[in-house]
Amino acid sequence: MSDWLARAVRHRSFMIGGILTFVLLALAFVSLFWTPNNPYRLNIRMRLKPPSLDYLLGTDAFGRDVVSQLMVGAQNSIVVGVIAVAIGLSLGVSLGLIGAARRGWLEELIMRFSDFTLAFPAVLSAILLTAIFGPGSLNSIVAIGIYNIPVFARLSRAAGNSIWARDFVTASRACGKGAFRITIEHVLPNIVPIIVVQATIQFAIAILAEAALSYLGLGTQPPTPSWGRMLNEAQTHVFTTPSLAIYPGLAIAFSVLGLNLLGDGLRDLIDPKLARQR
Amino acid sequence: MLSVRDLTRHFTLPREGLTAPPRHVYALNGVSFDLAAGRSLGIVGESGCGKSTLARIVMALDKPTAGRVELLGEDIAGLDARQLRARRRHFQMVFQDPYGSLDPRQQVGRIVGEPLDVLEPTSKAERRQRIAEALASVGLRPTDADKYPHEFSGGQRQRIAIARALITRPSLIVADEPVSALDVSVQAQVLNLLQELQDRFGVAYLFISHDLAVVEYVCDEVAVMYLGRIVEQGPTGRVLSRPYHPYTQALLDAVPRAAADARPRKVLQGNVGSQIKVATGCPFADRCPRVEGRCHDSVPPLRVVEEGHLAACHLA
Amino acid sequence: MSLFLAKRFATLIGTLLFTSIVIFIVLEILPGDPALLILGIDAQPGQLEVLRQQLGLNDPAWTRYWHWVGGLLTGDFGISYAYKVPVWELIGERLQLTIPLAFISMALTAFLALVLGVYAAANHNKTGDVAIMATSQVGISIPSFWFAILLILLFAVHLGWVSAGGFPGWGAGLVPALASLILPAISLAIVQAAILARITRSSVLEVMREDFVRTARAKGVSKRAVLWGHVLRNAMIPVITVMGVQFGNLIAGTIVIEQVFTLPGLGRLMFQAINQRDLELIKNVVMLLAVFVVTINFIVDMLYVVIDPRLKVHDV
Amino acid sequence: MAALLEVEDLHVTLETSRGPADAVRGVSFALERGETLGIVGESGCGKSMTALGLIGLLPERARTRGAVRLDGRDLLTMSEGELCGIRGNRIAMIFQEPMTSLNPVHPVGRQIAEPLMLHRGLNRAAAREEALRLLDRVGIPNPAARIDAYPHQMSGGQRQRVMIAIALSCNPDILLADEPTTALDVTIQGQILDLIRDLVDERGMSLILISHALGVIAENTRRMLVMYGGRVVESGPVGEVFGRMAHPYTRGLFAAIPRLGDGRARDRARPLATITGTVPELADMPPGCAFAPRCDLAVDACRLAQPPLLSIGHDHVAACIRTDHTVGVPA
Repeated sequence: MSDWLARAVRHRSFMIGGILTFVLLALAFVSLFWTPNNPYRLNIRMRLKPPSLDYLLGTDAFGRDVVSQLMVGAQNSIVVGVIAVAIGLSLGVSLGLIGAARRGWLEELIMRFSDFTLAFPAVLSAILLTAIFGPGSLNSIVAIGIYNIPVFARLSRAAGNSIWARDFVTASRACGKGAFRITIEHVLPNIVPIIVVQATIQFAIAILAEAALSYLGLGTQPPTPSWGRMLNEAQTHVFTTPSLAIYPGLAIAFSVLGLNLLGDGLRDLIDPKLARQR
Repeated sequence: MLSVRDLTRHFTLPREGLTAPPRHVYALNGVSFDLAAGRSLGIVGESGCGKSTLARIVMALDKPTAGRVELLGEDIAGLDARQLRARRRHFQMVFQDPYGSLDPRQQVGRIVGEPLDVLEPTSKAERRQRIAEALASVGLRPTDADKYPHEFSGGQRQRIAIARALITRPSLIVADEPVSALDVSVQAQVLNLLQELQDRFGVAYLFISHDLAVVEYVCDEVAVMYLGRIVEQGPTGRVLSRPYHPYTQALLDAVPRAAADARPRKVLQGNVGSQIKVATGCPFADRCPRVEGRCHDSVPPLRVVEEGHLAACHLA
Repeated sequence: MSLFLAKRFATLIGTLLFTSIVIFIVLEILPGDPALLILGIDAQPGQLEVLRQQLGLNDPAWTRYWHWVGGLLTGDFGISYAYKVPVWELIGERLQLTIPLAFISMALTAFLALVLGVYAAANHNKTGDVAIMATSQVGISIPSFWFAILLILLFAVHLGWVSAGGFPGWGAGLVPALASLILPAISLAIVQAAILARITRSSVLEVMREDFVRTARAKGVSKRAVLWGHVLRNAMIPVITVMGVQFGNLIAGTIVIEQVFTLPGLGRLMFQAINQRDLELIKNVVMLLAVFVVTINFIVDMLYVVIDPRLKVHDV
Repeated sequence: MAALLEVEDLHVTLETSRGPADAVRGVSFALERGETLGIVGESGCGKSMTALGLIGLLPERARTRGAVRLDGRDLLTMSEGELCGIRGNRIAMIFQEPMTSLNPVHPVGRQIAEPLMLHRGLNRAAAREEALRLLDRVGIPNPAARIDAYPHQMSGGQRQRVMIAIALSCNPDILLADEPTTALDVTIQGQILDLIRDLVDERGMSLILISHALGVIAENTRRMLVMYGGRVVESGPVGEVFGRMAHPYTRGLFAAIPRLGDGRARDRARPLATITGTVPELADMPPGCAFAPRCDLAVDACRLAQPPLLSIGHDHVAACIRTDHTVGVPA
């Protein structure tokens, strides 16, 4: 364990990713209790102000504090990401494990379903959902979550199959254990590491997708601050106040970068064989 | 104790074309043998001879297409899952690959104790006691129970696997190439251990191997398999010193000897035949150096050539 | 045609059928009354009835579904509710922008990714590799629409080389039309190229560790020649798989990017259709996008057969 | 006249996750033209790394020290370009895994033709002609039909024959065979070994045959090296080494193999002789003799310094200071 920690500390992308992710979580957490200014307060007199001591990154077209909005926007990204990944993870991993345990037509069905869902990128299915149920963050969460299901289903089925082919599973069957017990006791523990890695990467993808949907006006609705919508609003003023279009994008990029690096780092640390090729 | 009768196992291959008839792999084509308590039977053959399929069916991990596997007087192929579970404590398995057969995420104690989970649920204390005994019997320390498999070498892992197989005190252990993944110097340790455990616990081995010398060392009897059939069977010493079947002779001849005698050796031509076709005659006819016309016409039955020694060859 | 492709073709048809059912259920059954959805909750009952008549909503769902699919197959896509013109006309006009945009960005993606990925793999762990990997890590992390805004900031606002958006139409000449597609194509391609470059690199590195690469090197083939002659073709299999998936992402990406650059493409049409609740239009655009994505994946499967001879063994 | 190949104090250091590890630690031997040499040892003894070191195909981050002279020219200091001209041309190699050692997307004929076009400058048609002849020579039935087959359409034994055809194509001076039969069935092993031996005799090639099986070495080579822990612990003519077995490791290895028909079958009173303990990890080799921790004869001096290679008989040496307790003593 200490060996693992020592390697983790020395691992560059793991550490950078960890720090960026920590900053993202910390900012979101702090914003629950405190922000420099009220991110919801409209103040036309203070619109499009340059950075100052009161407004560290200036104000937007409605006079709202950019820093405060970014902080609250982090909450939004995290909530969407966590729930969307949780939906995909719980359903996808269950389906994948069932497929690996049962094989045959059930596995085939699950995989064909995954193919089908994968053919619908998150943005497309979110658009479909909003067409019926109207725009909103719940719909975008559901759409991104659904897109995550086949990702996890395929991954856990493939990994599960390779575990099922191992002799220790055969030994376990020879001990009279059924498919369910073997899945819980042997298959799941052995595929947890790669699922964790994938979860961090899907989390990053969810943040990107949510930003795109909010940018289109189909995701998080006003007045809740979200990075994507901040970009949408900023674009109108891109000729006069280009900086407004920079900050939310940087916030997204750093969050996603952090999670990606964290995922890569975890993969290296979990599997030293893969680490050497990177 | 173990009695196998006319065991047959065919697998259906995925169709090759929309109109092509489905094809089959004929893995086992009527295999019969008996194994007495506390004895060892070696199953010898090359890849594709059906020896691993045989092991899986005897372990009730796969169902035969036809035939019976009687263990302690009961046909285990006909049992339902619950009944089978109650019988599983009598037969356990040891695998070839000491790296793949132990779950890397479980501690050795949990691995070794796994058969007890379902087969003989016991109290925690008794369980710990049984695990310690099993580890001790294969020459490991009780404290090794808290370690993980990766902390052990290949030979030690194979000991752990043997301890797992022994913990329910089974009557039969099916060992599928248990030493072929090990280094020579470690292989001997494991072979001696298997012998010693048989003497102590009276367990019977169904010992599957491609290595005739190892089989000669471990087994009382040997059965040579070729394309899903037993072609020769009998007491190890006799079969290996006076083989009747040309295939057994070829196998023996193919073994490189460490003693440096440059003897010219007869090498068998061709590859092991296809498992997809069923031969109308002797399955070995295509490669047999002594083949005759009748070999292509009818399958030679396994018949007694000497007392206790059987061979399936028209010429024997 | 090989059995593999025959199976894939059956899957293609099945997927499209399933897709059409899902779209139909989502858009026509789930909302309860599509007429109400289109007109909004304060519509008059009379208006609703007229619309229901007009859309054939009083027919049973079965009939409506067959009517729709039958129409698709004969090229009849229905009439847009909002624009009062045949859907096909709207789509056809917008495709003139979206299809070139998608293909330009895919070509750009493939070119950048292959060059950078192979270069990085060939210079494994050297400066070039590290730099490409770091850049691609950043490339993966930026949202494409934000990158598009940055491009506008730089090239339209600061440098004034191109306009910030809009499309003059192909009638305005090839050069102005293409010029207006450059920034959108780059912003779509950059993220996908970053992903694909990483995949290319790891795939090439993986193949470079294969035994047959060592064989080739043992023949005296130089590293560079091994890379081109032996590694690349084998490494392409996972790469084109990902390219197939990416094409779907690109198509979805056009919805966002066309919005950023105010381009009159399919994505923007779809976006407008949603705002106008033009279900007839949405239904057909989504179906068309699905057909694109599924067809591309079928083409990818055909490429597999070209690349990997192991898939062509079984002919029908 | 100098030997065809001279290996002098070859060291190979690998980068592992646990830091640098010395896989080969000072191996020296000479190979005459037409000579057959066997290298025997267990996993991790450095035999494969020695072979790969000879032709410069070690893993990327491996470092080498010492000298490998082919006709007096040191291969270790050669440029990559010069080495490419030697590999496959003067030194050819066959590997253990016939299933993965051929490129799955090229027909076998093309793979055999490649070195011919590269080293002998043949054009495509001529190279194909030659490939056809080679396929026939290595015993592939109906070569004209098989030349366009892909590797997956062939059995393991046939693929290994193709590998041999590739290795033979340019008439190399030295054939390096690293466990060429380990992955094959027993009856096929015999075929492949016979083929290799015939070809070596026929073309006057030198052979370096690497195996973990003493029997394979005994039957197919005239001189042998026994390796343990990255070093040669015993070397000499095969008959000498098996006849006298000076190093305790050689003796242990020999005694630990069950032998067919040695009359000891089922004699429970006489278990197989074993070597206690396990093969040491590369990263933590003991100082002194690597075998000392497992050796019954080890004394303090064995653990302190690596014993030198001492002469046992004509051309027969062993790295052991306790040979007075082994030579002439029945195993």
